[in-house]
Parts: sequence; C-alpha cells; structure tokens
Amino acid sequence: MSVTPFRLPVISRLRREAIEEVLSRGLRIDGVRDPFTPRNVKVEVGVIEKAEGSALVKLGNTQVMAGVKVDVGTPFRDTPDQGVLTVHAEFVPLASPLFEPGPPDENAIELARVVDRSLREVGAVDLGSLVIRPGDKVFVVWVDLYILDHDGNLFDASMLAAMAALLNARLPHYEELETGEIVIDRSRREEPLPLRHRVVSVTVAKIGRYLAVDPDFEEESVSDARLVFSFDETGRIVGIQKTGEGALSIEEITRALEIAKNAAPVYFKALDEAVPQPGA
Amino acid sequence: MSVTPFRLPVISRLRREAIEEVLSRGLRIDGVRDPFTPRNVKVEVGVIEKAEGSALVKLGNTQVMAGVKVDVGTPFRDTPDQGVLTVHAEFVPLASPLFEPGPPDENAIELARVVDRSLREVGAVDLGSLVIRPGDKVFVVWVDLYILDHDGNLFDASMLAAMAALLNARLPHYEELETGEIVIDRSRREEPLPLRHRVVSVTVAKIGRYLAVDPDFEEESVSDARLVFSFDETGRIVGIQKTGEGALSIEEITRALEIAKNAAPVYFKALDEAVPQPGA
Amino acid sequence: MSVTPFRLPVISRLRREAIEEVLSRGLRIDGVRDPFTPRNVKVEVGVIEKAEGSALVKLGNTQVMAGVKVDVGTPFRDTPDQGVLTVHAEFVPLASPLFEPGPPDENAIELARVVDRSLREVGAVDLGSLVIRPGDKVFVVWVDLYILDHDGNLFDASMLAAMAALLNARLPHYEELETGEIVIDRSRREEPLPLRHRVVSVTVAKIGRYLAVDPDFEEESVSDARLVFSFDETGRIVGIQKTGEGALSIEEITRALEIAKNAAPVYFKALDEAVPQPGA
Amino acid sequence: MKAEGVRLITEEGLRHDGRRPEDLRPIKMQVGVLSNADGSAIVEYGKTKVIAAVYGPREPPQKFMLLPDRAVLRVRYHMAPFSTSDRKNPAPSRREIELSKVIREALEPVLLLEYFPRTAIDVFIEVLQADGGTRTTGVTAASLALADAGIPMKALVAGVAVGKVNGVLVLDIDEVEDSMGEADMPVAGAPDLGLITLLQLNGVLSEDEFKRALDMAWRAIERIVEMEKEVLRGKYGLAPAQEQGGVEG
Amino acid sequence: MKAEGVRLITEEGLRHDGRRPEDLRPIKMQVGVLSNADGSAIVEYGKTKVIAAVYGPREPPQKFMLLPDRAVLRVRYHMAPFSTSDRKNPAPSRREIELSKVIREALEPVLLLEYFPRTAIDVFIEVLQADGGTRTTGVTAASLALADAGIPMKALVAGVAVGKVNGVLVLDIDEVEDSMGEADMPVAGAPDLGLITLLQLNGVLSEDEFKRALDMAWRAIERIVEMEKEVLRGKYGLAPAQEQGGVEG
Amino acid sequence: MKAEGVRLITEEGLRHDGRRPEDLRPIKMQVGVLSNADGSAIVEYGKTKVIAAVYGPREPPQKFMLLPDRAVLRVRYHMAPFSTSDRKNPAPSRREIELSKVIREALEPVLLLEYFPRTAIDVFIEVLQADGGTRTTGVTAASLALADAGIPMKALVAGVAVGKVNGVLVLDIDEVEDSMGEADMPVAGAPDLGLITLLQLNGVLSEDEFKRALDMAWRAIERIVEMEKEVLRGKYGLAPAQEQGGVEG
Repeated sequence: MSVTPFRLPVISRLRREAIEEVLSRGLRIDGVRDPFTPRNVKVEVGVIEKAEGSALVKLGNTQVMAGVKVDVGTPFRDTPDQGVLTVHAEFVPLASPLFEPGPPDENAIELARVVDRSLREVGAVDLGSLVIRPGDKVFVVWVDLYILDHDGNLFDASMLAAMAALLNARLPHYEELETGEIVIDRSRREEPLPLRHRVVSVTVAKIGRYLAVDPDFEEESVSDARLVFSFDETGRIVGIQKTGEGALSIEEITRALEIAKNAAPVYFKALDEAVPQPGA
Repeated sequence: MSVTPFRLPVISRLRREAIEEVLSRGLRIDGVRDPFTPRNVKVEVGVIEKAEGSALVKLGNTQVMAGVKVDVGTPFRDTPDQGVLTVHAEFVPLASPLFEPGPPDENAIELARVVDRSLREVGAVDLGSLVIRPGDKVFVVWVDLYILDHDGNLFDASMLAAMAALLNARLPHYEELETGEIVIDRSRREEPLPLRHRVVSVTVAKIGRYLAVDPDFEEESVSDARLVFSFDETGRIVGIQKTGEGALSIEEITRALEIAKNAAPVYFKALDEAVPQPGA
Repeated sequence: MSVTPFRLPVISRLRREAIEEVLSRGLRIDGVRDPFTPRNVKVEVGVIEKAEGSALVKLGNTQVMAGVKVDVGTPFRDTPDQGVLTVHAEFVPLASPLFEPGPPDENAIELARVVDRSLREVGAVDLGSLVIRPGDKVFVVWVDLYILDHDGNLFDASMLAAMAALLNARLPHYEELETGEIVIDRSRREEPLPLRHRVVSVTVAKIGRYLAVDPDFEEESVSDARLVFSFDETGRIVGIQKTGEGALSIEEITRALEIAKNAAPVYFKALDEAVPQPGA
Repeated sequence: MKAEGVRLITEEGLRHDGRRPEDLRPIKMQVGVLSNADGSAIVEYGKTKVIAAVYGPREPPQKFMLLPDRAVLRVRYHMAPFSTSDRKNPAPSRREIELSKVIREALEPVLLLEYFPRTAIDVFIEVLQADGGTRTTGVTAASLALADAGIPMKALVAGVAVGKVNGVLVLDIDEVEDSMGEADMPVAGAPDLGLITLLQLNGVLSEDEFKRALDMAWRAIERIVEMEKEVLRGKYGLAPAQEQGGVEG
Repeated sequence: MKAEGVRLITEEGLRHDGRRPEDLRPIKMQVGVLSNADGSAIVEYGKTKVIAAVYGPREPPQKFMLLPDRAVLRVRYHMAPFSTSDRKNPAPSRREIELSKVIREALEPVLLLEYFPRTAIDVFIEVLQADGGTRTTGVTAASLALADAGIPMKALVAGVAVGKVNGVLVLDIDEVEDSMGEADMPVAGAPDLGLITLLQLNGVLSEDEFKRALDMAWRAIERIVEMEKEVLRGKYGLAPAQEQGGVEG
Repeated sequence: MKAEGVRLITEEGLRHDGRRPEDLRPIKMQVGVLSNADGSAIVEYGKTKVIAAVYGPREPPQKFMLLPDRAVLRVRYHMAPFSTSDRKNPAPSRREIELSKVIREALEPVLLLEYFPRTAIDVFIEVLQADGGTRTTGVTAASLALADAGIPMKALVAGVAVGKVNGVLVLDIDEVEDSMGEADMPVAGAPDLGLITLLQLNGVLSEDEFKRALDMAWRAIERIVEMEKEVLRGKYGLAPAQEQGGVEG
C-alpha cells in the first residue's frame, strides 16, 4: 500500500519561497547553477575489485555506488535465448536520516524499476549474447545500486552508476564440466559485458511555476513533481517516469523534455570520460 | 498467535437484544427471513474468462468471487499418483472496513482450510485423474477465493463460489515436448475438471438461546458461536467446523445439524441452476 | 539491527549489590554454590522417540531440549564430499516472560551459531562419513534447540543438549531406488551418528570485579559480560564468544579461562553418565 | 526490449482485434457496486476488468502515519491470483508496489485532502482480469469510486495507455499489443484542470512520436472522463456508456 | 480423502495397537513443570506429548490489542521441529495458525476473562512429539496449565479425537489411524457446563455416525476431566493417572 | 573445520601475500566522507573496505525502545551485494544479525550513553568489499565515525583478527587465510582503558596459542588506535596513515 509521505515541516515553506524566488531570476538556491545545468558530476569505475564491474558516482553531494555481479543461472521460460538482467536498489540507512533499515520501500523499488526499464527496453545490454546453453544456462547479471549519500536526484545518479558499472564489467571465465555443470572462475575476467547502447536519465523538477534540472534534496523536497527522461546516445527517449504528488500540463512536459534533452550531454560526457567509447 | 478479537462496541448490545428479540418470535432482524432460511443467493459462473474456471456468488450483500487456475507441477511425494488441489482465500480490504492489506490472517486461513477439507475429504475433485506422468507431472489446481463484500457468512458463500468455479473449470490443453517438458496452452480448453461430488456448506449461528441459518454480518457479530456443516449431494456430512468464542450443548449441535441439513437444498439448487447437473 | 536491550529496573541495582557482596565472600546468591561450581546438571537422552536423537538438559532451573532430525539432501557446492549440519535455536515463549513468539531474535541466532561453530570447527560430527553419493546426496543433520525454561546460562545448557542429542542419534535406514532416488525409512535406525569429539561450553560471567561460572538468570542480568569457552575432551579450546555489553581486561580473560577449564569436567561427567563413552 | 517481427497491424491499418489505431476498446463503467465500501466502481476496458473501493475519510489503525494538515491518501493496486494467464502469487510484487505509488500520485493532484486533516482516505484497486492497461483502468475506477464516496475532488481523472506497434502509435493497447509492441506509455490526467497526473514510458519513442502519443492519450482521456460524468449522473443505474458498449468506447 | 484399503481393525475388533474401539491411549499428566511460567503442564496421550505454559494476567508488549472490559486470551499452538517424522519448519504453518484459533475458541468459554480487563492471558502450547490428537491433547494441557496458574475458570476442559477406521468409530486415534482412516473428529468440552467448546470434522460421516462419535467423545472427555481433577488435587506431585499409566487412562 | 593440506606459509616464514606473521595489511582511514551523516568514516584493511556512518543522538521512529536513563545504541552490520565473490542477498543473514550484536557490544563499553537518555545513537556499517576481517574493520570504522560525530567516548576502539595458518599464528588474516586456516580469532579493544570489548574464536587453539594470539591482537590494536588518533587530528584531510599506506599500517 502506498501512503502519502510525511512532508517536510513549516520551515520548508519559507525555504520553498526562497527557492522559487531565485528560480524566478533564472538562478538556483546553491548560488552557482542556472535551472538548466546539473551539479558537478564525477564518475569513477572499478572501485570494487571483487565485483565484475563497479562505479561510484558523485552528483553534487549525492553519492551512489553500483556493483555488477555475474552468475550462471537458468533463463526465464518465455525468453530461453536470453541472459537475465536484474536491477536492485538499496536505500541503506547511512545515506539519509530518512532511511530506515529494512527491505526496499516503494521509492527504492520505483528507482530500481525505472533504471531497469531504461536499460531493458532499448536493449542496452545484449542479453541475446549472454546465453551459454540455450534454454538451460545463461549469464545472470545483477546490478546493485547502493545509495551512500542522498542529496537529491537519485534517479540520474543511479542511472549513471548502473551504466558505468555495466561498461566497467567483464564476464568471468567459465568451463563446462563433463557432468554438464557450468563452473565459473571469477579470478579470470574475459570479455567485456556486451552492451549496445549507453543510456542516461535526466530529471527535471517542477517547483511552482518553474522547471529545474537535477534538483538537490531541498529542491526535490519542495517540488510538485519530477519527470525522469531516459535517453540513449542517439537521443531517442527510452523511458519516462513522472514521480511525485503533483501534476504537469502538456506544455510543461514539453518544456521539461527540452531541458532534459539539452542536459543529457553533461552526463554522457562524464560517462565517456570514465569509460571511453571504444575507438574514441 | 491467536488473539481475542476486538468486539463490536456497546451499541451492539442493544442491537443484540433486538436480534434476539425477533428471533424469539421466529423472525430475523432483516424483517424478511425466518431462522431457517438463507438469504437470496445468486451464483454466476464464467465471470473471468482468463481463469480456467470462475464464479461470483452473492448471498444477500455478501459477494465472493472464486477463480480456478490450472498449472502443471510435481505431485507431493506421498501422493505421486494424484494431482494437487490448493485453496487460498484473500480478505481484500475493499470488502470490509475490518480488513487491512497484508497476508491472510487466521480468519482467512481458517476459511480456506475449511473449504479445502470439505472438498478434499470426500474426494470432490478426482485428483487421481489429474496425473500427466505418475510421480513426475500432474495438474495443480488453484482455487482462489476473493471476498469482495463482507456482509456475514463467508463460509457458505465461499464454499458455493469454490464449488461453482470448479464446476465451471476446464483443463487446458497440454503437450509433451521431446525434452519431456510439459507445455500448456491456455487458449485451448478441453475436458471439464473431473469432479465426483458437489459439496455445499451451511452455517448455523448460535445467538443467545437461538439458532439461525446463514447469519448476516450483524447476526454473526453478536453470535456466540457458529457451526459450519458441509454436505455432499447424498447428504453425508463431509466437514464440520465450530468457529467463534462460545460453546454449544450437544442438543444445540443436533438441532443445528437438522437446520443445516434442511437448508442445504437451497444452496444445491442455486448451484444446479448455475451449472446444471450433467444429464439434467 | 541490534539495539541495546531493556535493562532490568532499579530493584536489580540492589540485587546486584547483594550478588556482588556474596561474591566478594566467595559465595553465590543461591546460598549453595561457590563462584567456580556449576549448578546441578542432569542430562537425559532419548526423550523424543520420533527424533533420530534427543536430549533434555536441566541446569538448575534452566531446561533445554534438543532434537536431532536426519534427512537426505544435497551437499553445499563447496563441500561436495561432506554431509550438512545445521543448528537452530528457538526461544519459545513458554520459557520466559521475556520471550515473545516470532522468528529467532539476535540472542537465539547468536546461541545457535556459537553452538554450531563449537561443533563444526573441531569436526565433532564426522561430516565426511555422511555422504551417500558424493556431490549429490548426503545426510543432512538438523539439531534443534528448544529452550523450555530460562533461568540463565542458555549457552552451556544448549551445548550440552546438542551434544547429548547427537550422541543419542542414529542414522535412519535408506535405500536407493532404481530411479536413483534415495528413500529413508525412519522406523529402522541403524548406525550411530559418526562423532569424533565431545564438546562442552562453559560460561563465566563478569559481575563487577568478580567472575563466576554458570550464572543463573539473576546473575546474568546484572553481569557486565560473559565469556563462553568451548572445549573438546582433550582440553583444546574449540570456540569462544564474548557476549554482553561490558568489557574485560586480558587478565580477567585469562582468569575466566582458568575457571572455565576447571569447571568443564562437571559437564563432561554429566554427558558421559547419560551417554557412556564407547568402551567405557 | 520487444519482439519486432510480429505483424499486429494489417495492410488496411487495422489492429489484431479490428480496431483502428485511434480506437478505444469497449468501455463499461458502473458505480456503487459494493455495500460496505463508502464508494465503489467497476470498470472494464475490453477484457481488462478492475474494481475499486474507497473508505474514508477515517482513522487508520496506525496513527503515526497521519498528517496534521491534510488527509493521507493510501492506495493499493493489487491483482487477483486468477486475473492473469499464469496464476499471480497474491503477495504484493515489486510491480504492484511501484504501481500503487504511481496511481497514488495520479490521484493526489485532484483530491482536496486538506479538508480532512488527521484522517486517511483509502483507495483499494483490485484487478479482476488483466488484459493490458490495468493501471490506467485502475485510475479511472478509482476516480469513479472516489466520486461515489463523496470525496471532494477538483476534477475527475481517467487513464489510458498509448502503444507503438509495428511502428504505429495505437490507443488503449491490450496485452498482446503490449507484449509484442515497441512501447507502452500509460497516461492519466484531469482534463478539467488541464493536467497530466500520471506519465510513464516503457519502450522507445522518438521525440516526435512521444508528443503525438501524449496528444492521442489526452484526447482519449477527455472522452473517458465524459463517460465517467455520464455514469455519475445516472448513479446506481447502468450508464449509457455501458449500454452502448462497443467500439465507440 | 483417505486410503481405504488398509486393514487397521483385526477380526477380533481390536486396533493396530491392541486397543478396543472405545479405549483411550495411556494418558499421563503433570502440572507445575516449569519454573518461569505462572502455570504449566505436560500431557501425554500415548506417544503424543504436549507441554503448555500460561503467563498472565499481564500487560502485553502491544497495548493496542487490549480490551477495556475483559482480558484478551492469546493462544499459540506450535510444533517443535523434532516432533514429527520429517522435520517441521519452525515458522508457523497455516495449520498451526488455524489450530491456535480453534484452541483459543475452545478455551474462551470456560475462562472468566471479564475479571481482568486491559490485560492479556497467554497460553503457549508446544507439541514435543506428534502421534495424532495433538490439538486435543493441547486443550487438555492448556486446561491444566490455566488451573495451575490460578486463572479463574468456570470449568475444566479436555479434548479427544474420535476417528472412523475401516468403517468403525474408534476413540482417541493415533497418527496411523488418522492417516489411514476415513474420518478424524476432534472434540473438546467442559462436562461440568455441559458444553462442547471445540468441534471439527475432517472426513466423511453419516448423520448417525456423527451423533454416535460425538457421544463417544463426550464420555471420554468426562473421564479425562476427572483425571485432570485428580492431578490438580495432588498438585506438583505425580498424579495417580500418571502412576497408573495404561489402558484405563 | 578447515582444510589443513594447503601451504600458506613459505619456507621463509612469509605469508601468501608476502607479509610476515606479525604484519598488518596496509590500512587506510578517512573520516567525514558523507554529507548527511553526523559522522562517517571509510576504513580499508588491504582489500577489505568498510564504510560507517553515525546518526544521533536522535529520536528514533519507534519510541518504545528508548531507555529512561541512557541512549540506546543501534548497530547494523550489513554487506553490500557486490562485496563478496558470489552476490550476497541483501536481506540480513543470520551471520549479519549476530555480528551486529557483537559489534554493538564492542562499542557500548566506550560510549557515554548515559549522557543522552531517551535518545538513540545509530551506527550503520556497510561492507563494500569483503576480504577477511570485515567485523574488526567495521569496529575501527565505527570508532572513527562515532568520534567524527562528536559522540562522547571514554576511549577509541579498534579491531583486528588473529588467525592460525599451517600451525602459525598470523595477524590480520585475509579471506584466503581465513578459509584455509585452522582458526580465526577476531578481537577488539580500547587500549586506553585496557579492555577487550570483542572476542570470538572460530577454530581450534591450545590454551597457550590462545594467550599468544590475544597478546598479538592487543599489540596490533594499540597501533591501529594510534592511527585513528592521527586521522582524527588531521580531520577531513588525508591522514598520514593513509598517505603512507603500506606495510607499516
């Protein structure tokens, strides 16, 4: 059951007014940004040697770590010729005073599912080439998102971390025993995980009459709603999620799309710097 | 752990006196019935096309939907030559202000188990003919009871819904692949589910010194205890459950059985009208 | 998440002073024991005929029952040539007003894991001889600890009960069917469970400046910390656990080990009386 | 990633069930279908069948979740085990948890929750049969049930999904089109406020396709909200929409 | 549905363990077996062995469940993992949840709960060995433990199951008879009040068989309650019932 | 029971990674690494990498657990799914539940919890990479995070594990040594108080070995606490320990 969350207390109404006031002047509450520019973003890969792929993303003060683990398992019955991709997010309590220990809540589940769909629908991971024995044994790819510090806009940071960790990942060596059992040797990393697209998400918040990209925690808290747009490297829209208790007009949605499209290259650049395009 | 439930508030004491008073005059609080007559009952089958069998039962204002799904699975180890029958009940929160979302509570579990036993002990479903490959592959029959509106006597309505949905059910087509795997095609429905008996349950409530069949929610709330008798079409008793915090004398139990036996034809008739007896 | 437990109320401060005062005179609060002597201990085996092995241990008023069940299952992937041993503890609510129904809490889990490790690390059960078909079918040994009455020092009583039940256990007869399936016949008990060592645990409590073996519930409640030492029959240390919110100096730890070592024979004797050493 | 080899649009431009791309499925609506709930409705989009019930404003069992200045809205989207081809496990799936949130956020913008501080308004949505578009059918059913319960609303909402199948944008996709198509975009909105309250895209669209799909959804939502109004006008009787059934939707 | 091919009644009319149809198994009872609990008892019907403990009246951790005009009764029926042939998973099964309710409702009628408003009385029943009749043995153990705890009761209760095996009604069935037989009817009652407090039927009986089975159970319950009284008279010592053991029990 | 056939100590007495038996792995420490937490630290022992955050004193959501005369300490030790060779299921395992308790009891003795009655102090420990010694690395990280949060402490604590490998006692064992060795003894303590606050032994030691291992651990703990002090002196900058990295650590 989904329940209206606790809203920040009265003080934030004043803060909200301040946030809207600076937005009305084309500025942001941090005194640095304009409404169309994401915060500083840093992508680092290979931070966890034991994982087949990993990344740490800092987007302003928001920190998200992603780890990719690869196992051997059985395919889903309706896709016997495809590997399995699973995205999971943990809002661990060290990241925010609002997070409590426990199984993922609706926010963590929504985040993981939006990232999952943005990767899956466009075929970012080439699942067809992750088959070991059709219908029987395939590679199972786990993407685990670990929110370490929550200063707003977990969607964009998590999508970046997931994508960077996937780009960093290598498949482990495996052997087929005489019994037919597949044994993997994680100490030997071979081919990179086969990827076909690079995907980023860009979040635009609606705050009163204003739109602003990459909201920080305070902006997010006073926002009416957010739109998360996912793009591939060719500019196609590969996922959308409206999130938050408010609503938007069609005109606002169109403007938000424009803002998101124009901000996407900032994330793609951070990604390409951390994991250069092959041949680049 | 089972805990004494919250009793209805003081107002119900007055209501209880009213209910007892009309019972003392051989009447019911609804101003229509006598103590020996169930409410209007309506059985409709085939209400959910996607289910292999389905039924909606209205017993007064009580509404219960039942769906039958058929899968292929493995038999229990101790009954390798029998299919599997599972009855499950959900008290979904739209049915009553008393129901909260969550896993089935003791009342839902008791209901499902009483219906299950009443079907199972007499062999209402011919599990022996649901075997595809002995010891390996059998049909698994799920009966899911969905309480939509709770105005008392969920036992009788649920038993009727389960029985009607089973009578409405057809087995899906299946094929054995060369690999030995069994694949089912739900778009092709073939034989009816093999049934050997029709079973109904009749509930008699003890309210003070009085007995009354098919209690509505108010009567149930003020009752001391209820006796649920299940009968097959030949009049054999195929299940009993005393439920509720009170007790009954042997003489009361004997009288309740008599009342139940005399009311059973009402339910059988509703069942037969919805799903005519073969050859009838 | 582990949370500081509720401490006994103010009254126990007085009680604590009394307990410390008698300890300062080399006595115990029960008026009978000295700091170095465990309570009366009684070990009875074979108390549950349906279990492959069982024992009831009374240590003062503390009562712990242990049952051993043996199944056939698959080995862990990293130990294909070993049977499986699992220790589980239930703090059932009849044992103490402090226990509530529910899944094992951190105390029950700690207890089970300490007993498990003390058996496992020294190889008390010869898991290598519990293999039926290497890599495929092995005996799975469940040790279930049931706390019936909690008057302190569950560690020592549970370890004794587990050990006695294992010594009492016999493997069930099994047959391999033509299909390769392994079927066990619990009515025929054959070889004793193969054991290589006898292990006991001895708990020493630190209460203020004093150390005392086998604390009862009151002593445990006012203790700063406890040290649980496990020994095999040759005197080797096969497990240690410091438990409780306090700390100890190295000198206190050394003294506690001495006390434990000297008390261990009391438990070994109780064990040997209940299940005589082969050849003894 | 959707299979792209299957033909779901005929050469005449018709869909597998005979609809034109911009056609809704037959829509049926009925309110006041339950006796206990404060408000209820059952809505069908083709074979998709969803029932919704509303309780409240009321005091929930756990008071810690109440808010001092408004009612909390509690929404549960849940599928009956028999609603799907393979039996659905009744425990809430991750999908159901996400959709409960998304639907709650689709309803909040039209409710005057500040009228009822320290109470809860509960919306329970049960999918009885799933054939595509269950979340959007659920929003429509919830809107009707809220109105039936007399909860003060700024406007009615309705939902519909637009899909892309064989490169063609099609309205109100069913399960076959969803599973075979290239994109599924569920939308809900309140035409009387000019606001979109739910928007998701599962799949791939160009910017232009997205804008056209959004427009297509919006016009359908306007029509569905009109049906809601008709049904509420004839409360507790059969609405014209239901009697007509059919393609007109 | 029970297997009907197995012979469990000899030509002389005796049962597989030598009992006549109307014989109980040897019954043992002992009270005050635990130090922490306010009351406790261990009861054996043949190889079936059940321990019960009572705590209260006391304040439970969750106060929301308290009632203003009476004590709440909380009952847990639980099986030890080692009590059954195959290890029982310690998490409560659906069967244990149902039986906890059924046993609670078998005890409520004899307790004077209105003496202790806003408190809880807890009955914890642990099946240590299961050989048929665990719920009815549990009712008997709970009755003794409640008396041992000094909880005011209108009357003692006891339970016993009647079965139908090879067409014959038999008293106090064990596990073999239960699994092979045609019916299992657990009954509990308070003879001093003339009331049945628990009644279930798993299986098939004619109306006449049902009445005879009920009568058979009732007479046995009267005898078992007499044993309870004897044990309580000799509280904390071994009861005569236990010393005699045997068939008479 | 550990495999005993594998040679993990060379003829020169060196370990598989070139360390001498009494050598620590390179240790890195950094505090103030998170913006939301009141205190935080990241600590590495070789490849083992643990992050800890502290919140509080604060009011927890569930007030029933508060104590009238002191703060409650809440500790969670948790492993990231990607921290281990095989993916770790994120649900708390029995091992994590035990270690949360053991670490809480290793921290309680040095905290002045009585300064903050009716509040909670929360310590969240996340293992980011596990290569042996995660619980003891976690104690060290928690000690730094508590200091960083300004929680009043009697002394700093640190942890380290001593193992027995091929019959030799070795300091600060890594995963290979742990899985192949004969014993693993995690120890934590507060040198400034002269107190051991955590002590476990998984494996087999003679009495003499135990005493030597305890002494070995104690001396290493003294060194690690010195590193903690250095890092805290240079708060929010890189500590000398980190810059040096390496064997000395």
